[in-house]
Amino acid sequence: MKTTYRDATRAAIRDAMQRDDRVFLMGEDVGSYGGCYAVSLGLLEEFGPERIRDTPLSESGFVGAGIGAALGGMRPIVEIMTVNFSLLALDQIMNNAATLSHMSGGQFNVPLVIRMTTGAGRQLAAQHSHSLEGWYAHIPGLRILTPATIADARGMLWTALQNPDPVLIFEHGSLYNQAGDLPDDAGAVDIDTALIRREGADVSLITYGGTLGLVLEAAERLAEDGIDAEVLDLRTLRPLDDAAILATVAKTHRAVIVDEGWRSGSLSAEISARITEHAFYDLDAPVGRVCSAEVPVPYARHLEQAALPSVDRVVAAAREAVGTHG
Amino acid sequence: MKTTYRDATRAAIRDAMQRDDRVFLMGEDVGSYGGCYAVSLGLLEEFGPERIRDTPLSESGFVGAGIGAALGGMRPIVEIMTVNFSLLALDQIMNNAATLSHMSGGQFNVPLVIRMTTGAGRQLAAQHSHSLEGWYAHIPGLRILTPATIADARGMLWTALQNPDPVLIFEHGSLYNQAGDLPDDAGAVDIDTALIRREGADVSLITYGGTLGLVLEAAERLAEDGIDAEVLDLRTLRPLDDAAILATVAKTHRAVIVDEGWRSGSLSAEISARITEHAFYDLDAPVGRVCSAEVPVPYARHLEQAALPSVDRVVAAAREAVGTHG
Amino acid sequence: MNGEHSRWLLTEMLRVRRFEEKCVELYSAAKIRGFMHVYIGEEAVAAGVLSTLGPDDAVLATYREHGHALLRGVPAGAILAEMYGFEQGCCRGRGGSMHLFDAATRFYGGNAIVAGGLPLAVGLALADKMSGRNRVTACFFGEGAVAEGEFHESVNLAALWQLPVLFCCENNLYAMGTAVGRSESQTDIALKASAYEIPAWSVDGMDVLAVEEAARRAVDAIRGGGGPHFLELRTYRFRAHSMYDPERYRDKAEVAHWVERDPIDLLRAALEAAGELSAESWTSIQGDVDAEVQAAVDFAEAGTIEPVEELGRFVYSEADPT
Amino acid sequence: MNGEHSRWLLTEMLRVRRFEEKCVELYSAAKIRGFMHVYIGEEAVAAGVLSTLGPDDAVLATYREHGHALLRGVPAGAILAEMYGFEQGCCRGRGGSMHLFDAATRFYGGNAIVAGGLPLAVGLALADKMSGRNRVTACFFGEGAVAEGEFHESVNLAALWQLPVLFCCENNLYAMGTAVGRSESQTDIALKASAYEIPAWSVDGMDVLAVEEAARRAVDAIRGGGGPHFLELRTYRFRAHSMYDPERYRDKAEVAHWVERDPIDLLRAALEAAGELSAESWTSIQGDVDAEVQAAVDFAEAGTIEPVEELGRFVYSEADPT
Ligand SMILES: Cc1ncc(C[n+]2csc(CCOP(=O)(O)OP(=O)(O)O)c2C)c(N)n1
Ligand SMILES: Cc1ncc(C[n+]2csc(CCOP(=O)(O)OP(=O)(O)O)c2C)c(N)n1
Ligand SMILES: [Mg+2]
Ligand SMILES: [Mg+2]
Repeated sequence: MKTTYRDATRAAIRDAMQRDDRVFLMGEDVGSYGGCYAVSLGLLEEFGPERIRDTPLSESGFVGAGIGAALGGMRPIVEIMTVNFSLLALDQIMNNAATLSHMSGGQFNVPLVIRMTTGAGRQLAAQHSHSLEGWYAHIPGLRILTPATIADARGMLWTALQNPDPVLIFEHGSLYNQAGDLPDDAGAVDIDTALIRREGADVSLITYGGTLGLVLEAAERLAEDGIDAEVLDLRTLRPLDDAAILATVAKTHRAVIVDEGWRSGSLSAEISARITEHAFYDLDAPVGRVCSAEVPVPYARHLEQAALPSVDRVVAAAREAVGTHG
Repeated sequence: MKTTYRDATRAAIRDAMQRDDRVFLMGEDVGSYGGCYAVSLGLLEEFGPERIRDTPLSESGFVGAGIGAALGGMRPIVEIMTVNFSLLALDQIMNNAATLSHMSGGQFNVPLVIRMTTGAGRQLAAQHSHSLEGWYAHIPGLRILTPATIADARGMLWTALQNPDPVLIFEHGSLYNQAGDLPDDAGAVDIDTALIRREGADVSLITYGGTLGLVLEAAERLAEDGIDAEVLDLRTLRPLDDAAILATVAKTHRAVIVDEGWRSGSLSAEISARITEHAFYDLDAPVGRVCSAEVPVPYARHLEQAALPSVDRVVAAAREAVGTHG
Repeated sequence: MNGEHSRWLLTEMLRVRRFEEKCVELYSAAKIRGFMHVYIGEEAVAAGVLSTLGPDDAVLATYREHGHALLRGVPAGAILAEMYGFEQGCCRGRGGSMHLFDAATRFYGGNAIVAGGLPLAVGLALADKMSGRNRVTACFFGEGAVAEGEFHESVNLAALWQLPVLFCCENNLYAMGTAVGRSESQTDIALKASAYEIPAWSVDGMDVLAVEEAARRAVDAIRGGGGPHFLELRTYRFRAHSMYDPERYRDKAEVAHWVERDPIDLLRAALEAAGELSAESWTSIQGDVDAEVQAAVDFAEAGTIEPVEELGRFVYSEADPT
Repeated sequence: MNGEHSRWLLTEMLRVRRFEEKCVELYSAAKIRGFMHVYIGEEAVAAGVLSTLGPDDAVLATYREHGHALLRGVPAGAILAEMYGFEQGCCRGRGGSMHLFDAATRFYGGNAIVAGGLPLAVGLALADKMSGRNRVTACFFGEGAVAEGEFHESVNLAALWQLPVLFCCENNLYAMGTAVGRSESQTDIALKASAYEIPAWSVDGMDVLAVEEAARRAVDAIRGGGGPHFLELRTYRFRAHSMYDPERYRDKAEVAHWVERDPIDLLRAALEAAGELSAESWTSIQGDVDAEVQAAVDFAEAGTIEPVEELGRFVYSEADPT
């Protein structure tokens, strides 16, 4: 079946709503507007305003209400339009959602899914373009997912809803229009493992979410030069699939991490540190990183593009890793 | 002069208020209560309620008002009682304070200082004990300071107030009672460089803020075993003083980073990644990390202590780094 | 006056009072650590409101919640053991004084973020409404919380969606050292709440019978489908904000004035005046309460710490309870 | 009716209208990218309020701020070049449509976080008050912002501290697709604002003279030390929320009804009826406005991009401007 990432995301929501009465979608303009990025288009007509619940502009309030509803036995999917707005809800996310289970000695749990759009590339400038999923991955008690493919957009949500603890799903805004095939019987997928998206022997390119596409492109480019890159899609940023990371590094002895977050303190730093800790003697070259420039994302297209990871930068970093083997 | 970290912090505020009319202190209970940790005790009487300004419980509102006042020519010192509450103000901090200069093409700047208490160790549990300074250091546009000594508590504020951009100062709650000597003429200190707090040749212990004390203690313990540790106090977490980090690693060829943040995605990861990137061939052992356990800080003393970096854990990590040299 | 019921309310308030007086003692003895906030003086609020709720209803409070937990039915021993940091505590020692939770009584905390519990209350009520359950969620918070954005967003959501929430604002006139007039441009909190188009009343929070009557009226209205209701309970804390507060911001005369309206003394006097409280009966109430407190202390003292190896437990759920 | 002044207001509104019609055209031609929100239909609000301010006052608006920037005095060319992403733009191309700033006119944005500008307005006014400067800070925001916690905290702070802020709520009945009745339990926004104990009025936001009169009254009161004031400006956006909005949430008849109250048409008709707007005069106004817009387009078209090497500039200040 031909579909898009957007439609696959919608199909996942619809499917979950049909399968479980406790599931509902709540957020700004998910209903009569049809969803800011048209993800929820048509769902209001199908499920009605109770379960496709428009909220006022109150990020902290409705995220907190999602936590409460989860405590009360529901399985809410809360949508935050854009990652930057989630900062308004961080108190609820960190101080409540992520801690209630532990603070209560395991008496309560928060089976909540929060979905939000992340990432740059559409000239939306500094207040709509950040990539904070790696930053959120710092918080114990949360699980962080970054579907990069249509199959994951279709399949991760249901698995996330089965998870007893809060799950944040970051959808990169530039993926919604991605078109591709999806088996008619596509359904839930695991959210525990990273996946090799391309096998290779010379260097491991480790990435997730919005940058998977360009990393695969870079791998093709490298292949033309005889460099055989392996591409690992992390899929879940917390907890990280250490085994998969270490396995690919053990195989290629070289790694480059590609991550749209600002470089300092990005997820790529954590992965680099873990590789150093656990595979130091396997490495033939220092772990490389391709991240975003440390600027609030600018509006002008050429500046925005210059700020973001690109095929060229990935290729260059991979070449450097391969060229410098000891 | 004998003093404490608390009194030195107060002396810094008083001095700044006396020297510059544009400086004022604003926050919850800084005035008639005398400051949550008694830092501002007595300042209301000295400077009056306009300049020692009590605010309602409105973290986003008064942090944003601080940004606005800075735009309007003042030099506000905004106090947030505890780091966890700063999550309520993250929209203002990231979406406004950190971006206004860039978004406006350099037309505006935000000379604001935000002070807050950070860290655990006082059995305040999960909603009052986190160490998020390293996490904040991810955000471009901010400068992050972590005074670990009485001299820095006394000296960093004035320099921060001279800085044209937003500066966040994290004061570890367990430091306020620290007593020690301060020269009578102590004043402003630089906020650009990391400082070697103990010279050594065998291993670099890199830390900041609340953990400096235990790292120095660990260094003494290591010395008894003939391991000569160098202790680097980062002082400023953003921007990091790369030169100082690389210099100590070039000297000792081994590094352990000690950081009270949760391990995954902590500042220690960034430092580890940078060392790998720039000093990979200098290293005789993988970079070690001693961080907090990835749990919302528990109340019970034995659990809380087990969650935090300790002298024992630092000693063990340093021994491992030294023992494994190639 | 219903003598039996009033004596029971008197007992409830006394249970909180004596329990917390013991907590203060134990804090001084360093058995309890961290931040601790007592409710002494405000007992009529929790006692009057909670008496109107059923076991299926839900309750949320703040860091000043020992009394709410106790009167909601959390065993005194489990609360005290929690403050000792022991495994037998209601949160296995992970929460401490500010973070009491109890699934059995639907007590959802204990929240040390001012106003942080309000959105949770809205969500719990939303779950009830969507599931067609006729339950009430009562949420206690101080007047200081009214200035927070989370207050505003929560009351608006509850009002818009007509959710079964009982908002209970414990107006004790101070938020730490900040008098209400310096935190709210509108100091009439009930009036302020009315601006959200929900029924809101002020009540004398030192008069447990008045509190109970108002709460009953509100709870009945909520159960009848009347949507959220708001009570401003005018009260006062007799003690410092927390164990660290030198109370520079208010004078002794003000405190003394309010102590004259001690809710326990008031009800006791009323009962005595009505001939509903004999000396023996009062002695026996005190005896029972003291015994409960002593049993709690004994329970806590016998507690044990959780093995340190279990530190990482409960960060994530151990089993999916679905 | 003061003919000259009214003709000037008419011109001001027309400047915004024509400028934005051009923006829409240029957006379709992909000269402008990202999110763009036009103010068409709401021009009377910015025109009426801004005419009452002086050069020392400060202005803040939202992502729907082309009109505010233009009428505040930011050159049309600099605004348009900004939307082209050019170095000649008022923010060197870093901000785009949603983030216009201009130091020369004290225009503090442009803010794409709903309600995010309100705390800044409070702070700017605080700086004025503490410095003894008699200035006003006008802050524009939509009715959707009223539900945000930042609104609540900001209005309370301004009221408590009696700061010289003019809150201008542009109530155009929708926040994206959300009608005000589904976002506010109290849909009378002025009444809601009154709950903060500040003077608040509703004004017909399609009548620029009414807006101006109300704003003048408020600004005079603020300058006289009367503290913050609040205006609810009842208006309507004729176009979609942004360039991506298929407008499923409102029907054409409603839009048509409001278009009949087009603020430009209304004033033009009134002027004509009063014999204050001759055909030539109207033609000449249009000519001037069109010329300004064309000049802006020419300016923008001639723009250049900032060298990519400068990407990292302005994240931190280049020199301390103290
Ligand atoms: C968001 C947040 N800000 C600040 C604090 C610190 N703090 C704890 S209690 C308190 C005062 C709260 O006053 P109120 O809401 O009136 O409740 P009361 O203590 O009087 O019962 C403050 C400022 C906090 N816990 N959370
Ligand atoms: C905090 C935040 N949440 C959500 C959005 C997305 N968003 C942009 S405009 C808008 C509607 C705002 O409506 P209103 O305040 O009435 O202003 P209007 O667009 O009608 O002028 C929304 C939901 C945002 N920009 N910021
Ligand atoms: Mg209070
Ligand atoms: Mg609107």
